[in-house]
Amino acid sequence: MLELRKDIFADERDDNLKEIGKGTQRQDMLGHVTGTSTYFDDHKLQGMLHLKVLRSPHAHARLRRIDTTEAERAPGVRRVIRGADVPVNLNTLLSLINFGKDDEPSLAVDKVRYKGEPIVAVVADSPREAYEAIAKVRVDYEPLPAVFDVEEALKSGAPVVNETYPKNTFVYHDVYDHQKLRFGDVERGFAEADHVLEQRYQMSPIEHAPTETNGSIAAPDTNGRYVVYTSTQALFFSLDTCAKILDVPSNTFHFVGGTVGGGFGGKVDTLTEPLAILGAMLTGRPVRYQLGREEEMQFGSPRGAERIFVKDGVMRDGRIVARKICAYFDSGAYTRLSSYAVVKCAAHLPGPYTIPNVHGDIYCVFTNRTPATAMRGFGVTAMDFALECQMDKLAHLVGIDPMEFRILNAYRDGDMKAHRREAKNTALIECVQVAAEKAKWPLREEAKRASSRKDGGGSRAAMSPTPQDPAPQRAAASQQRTSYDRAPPVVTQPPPPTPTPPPPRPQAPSHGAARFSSVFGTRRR
Amino acid sequence: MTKTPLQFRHNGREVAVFVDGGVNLLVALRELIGDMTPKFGCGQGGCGACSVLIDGELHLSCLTLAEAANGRSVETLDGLKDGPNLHPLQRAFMEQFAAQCGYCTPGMLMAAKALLDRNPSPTRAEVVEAISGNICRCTGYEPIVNAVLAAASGGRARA
Amino acid sequence: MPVTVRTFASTSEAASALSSDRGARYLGGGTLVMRALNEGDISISTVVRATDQALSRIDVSSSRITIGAGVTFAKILAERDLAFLHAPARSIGGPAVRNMGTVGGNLFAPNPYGDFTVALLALDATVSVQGGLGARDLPVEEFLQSRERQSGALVLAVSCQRPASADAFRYRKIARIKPKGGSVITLAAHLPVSGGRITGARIALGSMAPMQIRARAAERVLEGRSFDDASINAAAAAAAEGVSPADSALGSAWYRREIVGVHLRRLLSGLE
Amino acid sequence: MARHRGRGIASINYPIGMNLGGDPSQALVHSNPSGKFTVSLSSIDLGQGMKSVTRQICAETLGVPVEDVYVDTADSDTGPHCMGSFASRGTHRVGNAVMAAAKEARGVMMEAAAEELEVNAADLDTDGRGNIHVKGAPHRSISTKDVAIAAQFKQGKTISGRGIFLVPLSEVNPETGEMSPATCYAHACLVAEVEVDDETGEVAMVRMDSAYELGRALNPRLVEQQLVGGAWMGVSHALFETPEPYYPDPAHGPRDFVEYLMPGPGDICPHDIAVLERPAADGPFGAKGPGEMCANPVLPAVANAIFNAVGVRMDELPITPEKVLRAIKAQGGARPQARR
Repeated sequence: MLELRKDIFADERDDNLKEIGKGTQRQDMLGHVTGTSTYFDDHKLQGMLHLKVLRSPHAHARLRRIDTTEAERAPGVRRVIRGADVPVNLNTLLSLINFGKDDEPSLAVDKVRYKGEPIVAVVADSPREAYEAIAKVRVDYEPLPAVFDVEEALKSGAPVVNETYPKNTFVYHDVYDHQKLRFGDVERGFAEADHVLEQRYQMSPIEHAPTETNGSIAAPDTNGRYVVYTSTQALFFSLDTCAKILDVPSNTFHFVGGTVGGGFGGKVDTLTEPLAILGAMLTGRPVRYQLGREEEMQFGSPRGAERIFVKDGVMRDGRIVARKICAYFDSGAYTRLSSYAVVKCAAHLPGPYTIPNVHGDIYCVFTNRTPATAMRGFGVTAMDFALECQMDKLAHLVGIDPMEFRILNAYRDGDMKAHRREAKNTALIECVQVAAEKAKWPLREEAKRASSRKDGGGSRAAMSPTPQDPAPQRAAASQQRTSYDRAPPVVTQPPPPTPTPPPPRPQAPSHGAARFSSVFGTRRR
Repeated sequence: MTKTPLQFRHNGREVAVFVDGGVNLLVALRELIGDMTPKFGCGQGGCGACSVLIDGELHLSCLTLAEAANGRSVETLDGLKDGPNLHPLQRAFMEQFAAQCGYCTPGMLMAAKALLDRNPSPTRAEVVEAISGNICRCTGYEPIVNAVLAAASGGRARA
Repeated sequence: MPVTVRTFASTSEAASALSSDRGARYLGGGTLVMRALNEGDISISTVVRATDQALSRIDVSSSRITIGAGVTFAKILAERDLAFLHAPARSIGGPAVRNMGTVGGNLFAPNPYGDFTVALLALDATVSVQGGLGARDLPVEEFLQSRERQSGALVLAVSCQRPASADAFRYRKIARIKPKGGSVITLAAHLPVSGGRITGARIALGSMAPMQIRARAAERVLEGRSFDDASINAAAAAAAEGVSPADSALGSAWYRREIVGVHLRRLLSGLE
Repeated sequence: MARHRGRGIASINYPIGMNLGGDPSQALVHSNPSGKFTVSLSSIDLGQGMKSVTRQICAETLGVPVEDVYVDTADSDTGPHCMGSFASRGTHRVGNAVMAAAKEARGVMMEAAAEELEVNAADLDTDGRGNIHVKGAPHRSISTKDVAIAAQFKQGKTISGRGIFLVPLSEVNPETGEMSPATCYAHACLVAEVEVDDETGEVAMVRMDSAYELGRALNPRLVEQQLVGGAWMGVSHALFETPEPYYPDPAHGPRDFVEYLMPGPGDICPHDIAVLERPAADGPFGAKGPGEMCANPVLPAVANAIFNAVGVRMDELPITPEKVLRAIKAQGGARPQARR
């Protein structure tokens, strides 16, 4: 059941709108209930061929020899595709926004870096014939030691997963093996704190499990173009990625999609389009490449695992004075989008709270497992789990109600966030208050009167002096630069010195909340 | 490949096609008949997106050998409407906003129809049981259960 | 090479077709064989079917009931005289799978499937098998132990005695997902009581070994004792003896060992 | 044996309008000669309702009924560039692009109407029912259909508009992480109640109460879809899901929907939701994006509820019965905390 609390923040809204705010029926609902919504696989094409891939049974192995001669002679086979047939057989998704190095082949050539990595693709008249041909491909593997734990992967002497990143970590700003967040002096904060609590959190990978698996159909179109029906959740992202991998102008392709059977982040990676199009290019026929369910679950990229260490300093009165985070994102064998999530995660620290001293080190680590990718809440879901479990423990430690503990530490308009931007348009306090009301969770008057729009800024807007880490040595010249901005790397400079602020005071009870009495008083009917 | 003739009743209409050995009914319906309403979700019998009624009983078309449908009556979502008029279940799914991506909807509707055909006024528990073989990743099931219950009570109201 | 489908009127023809072709698999409800074909199992080159009505016959006329191998779980649920088998039948799949899956196929279903067979094991059922050389009956336990070698044979039917009384037979499937989930542990118990003493105790477990197995230690504990809390607790304590569960996606061996006694106790004492 | 109930909470925020990609979205809006509008996008609807929300945004901006607008997506030949549906871009990025395109189209429409009514365009307004009238003089009015016909066949104007929304790329300071990661934040607080079986470690959801602040609920029914379905996914993430049950050991990965665990229709619990609206400065009509963040508070709230119920801290996801049982045994039995 959903209730709209129009009474809250009413003075910030114009509710005098005609279409906005109405529970209008979905434009696509009639199509859904009649089964006429058209997904990529609902396109019927003459003479469709079927593409299946041979996947590595090893998590890490050198490919000594790949023999496809028997497979090429198998009945119904139109074409066997190998890495050498892929025009540009090395890519990284975020190269489209100039972030990261090409590190992943469409079809493995020299070695495989995760169990299930595609090695050879077979295009045949029927799925059965494709499966039979795949069984005839002979691959000579030399198994290599594999690493599956993010902290093991960082140790010297750990197997190198992906030669593009020889230290098994993504490289930030050409210099660091992690993304830093530095705001104030956490060590000073810990020294001041009445209690210090350090904890370890772990999230295992998570599969998107859309009811429609990843897939696409590519077909030769008139005038030398190719039409591609796809389940992608990023049409031009996929189109431009295919243009790069297949080394053709982007207007070679006509991508059609837009109606997708669930994605949740699992259909950004352009897993099937490049090989489906290449199959169509090499056979001159429509080619369908759709993942089976087991392929989707085990070899379609998941939400990557994260290991997170949180160290907090808290005062008896409940104020958190320091928060230090070290997090390891398990990217699997290739970068895909994890490098981006790391920066998003750094920006998210220390959660929706105002803490004067925050320190974050976030790593994107390579291991011999299926590459991870985006998923609903990307870069934040696991961190929120860690931070909110930690908040509960801290509240318990200092003996404060967990709701009131959050209100006490919540960020408010005008506060300075750890990524050095002012907090605006905040509403955490009101959410806690309304949730408490719904759950009949008793709050003291003081907590009920708190507001995101009051008592922020001031000392809470100050940036406490931030000690600098020792200067890093430059990364190996061989490593191409990887940063968001297309300008030269940002020169290292200490942040402008700012006066040390008095430590934040616990929120004084405020009595000017009359305007918002309705928040706590009347319920909307 | 040698093909085998296959004839059955598809949403009330006799159809005849030639199928490859070992091909399932889902492929026959989609690729040979051109009825795209049953969906491929797993090919393992785990998601229910391909659900159809065979002689009035709920079946998974992906686990049904196409030849086994010979001479039988197969109903899909494509036949649920009565001409231009939506089935009460379709109307209820719309009213309850019981679909997001819509991919599980055809199977859900057939599973719900199989229930209501036998049990026009089911309990909530019976509805939950009836759709338990169908995976929905979007809705959290609540609106779907509510829609089936609404369609059932609507049916009673009309009766 | 395409798949050949061979349909026979008689079970004996089907059986000889099966035994004469290593690439042949018998198609029951399709939940095992069709899935294998869909997923690209090219070891299956021939699909054998039989239309013999005997395969879908249920005989409840005597105290010993017989169920054709082709009988679906939906059909069992529709048979009032098989009420004692309704719980195991209902625990399998969703409605569609119950309309398709058969008693015979369930005998071949690997973990985490094969729940109905756990019930059959607790009921000391007999399996009638048609081999290339003729038909024979064997206890379900013996059938399971030799299951790999049975794949060339055709199961005709299963039969068992009705439980002594309604509450003498109990069944429960422990699953993570409700109402349809794979088995973490499946338990079935047949505990006939005569003269206040349990005689012929049978307890069967699914997902506690590579095959469905009997919990012999728990059976021994109960044999000859009165059906009370003391004996129930003793049986629960012995439940994990002799089991060899595996780690799986649904639960670890450790977890299964830890909770099998808890669930056996709850099953026998009628607790939810 | 005993089953223990407990409640736990979590409060979170979530970045909307990410600046870390520098990835814009575009939209085209045009009218046919009978005054019906088409929005051309290359953006994707994954089920979240992007087509429906942008349709309402377009209708509101044009001042026409929603029935007069149809959103066409996604076609790379007809739809202008959009990076894709991820990072909560749908409502915020695409919505803003559609709004900009609709504003431009509205401008032409009003000019064309002004020419027909022989007044100044600034003196005109739309009634949202398909008519344009002189402010304060409703009788001096013309239908959008007649305006479209006039524009097409008489005035030679195209009632159309182009829109793009770009949040400029933010630099990231390598030393301090100083950056402008997002333009606004959605907020939530959720209370979860669970029941824990101290002999098996099984956790059952009892109920959830929540408050979500989303800037503006452009369509409350679609918001409800996201929050109800998202909370279900949160429960699923908290208690059930992973393709690697023994992570970091990759063994025993699930292969089908029986082995990959997600709550069934029999595992769901009541969820009472409140939606707050504090408009974002740069959101379309103040809207933020509900789709991504809605699952996040559930995971920690469930873990905290388990602690309240039996006194064990579950710091590893998913929180399986095995992990709960091991923790209870290590603690020497359940230790229910103060009931709340």
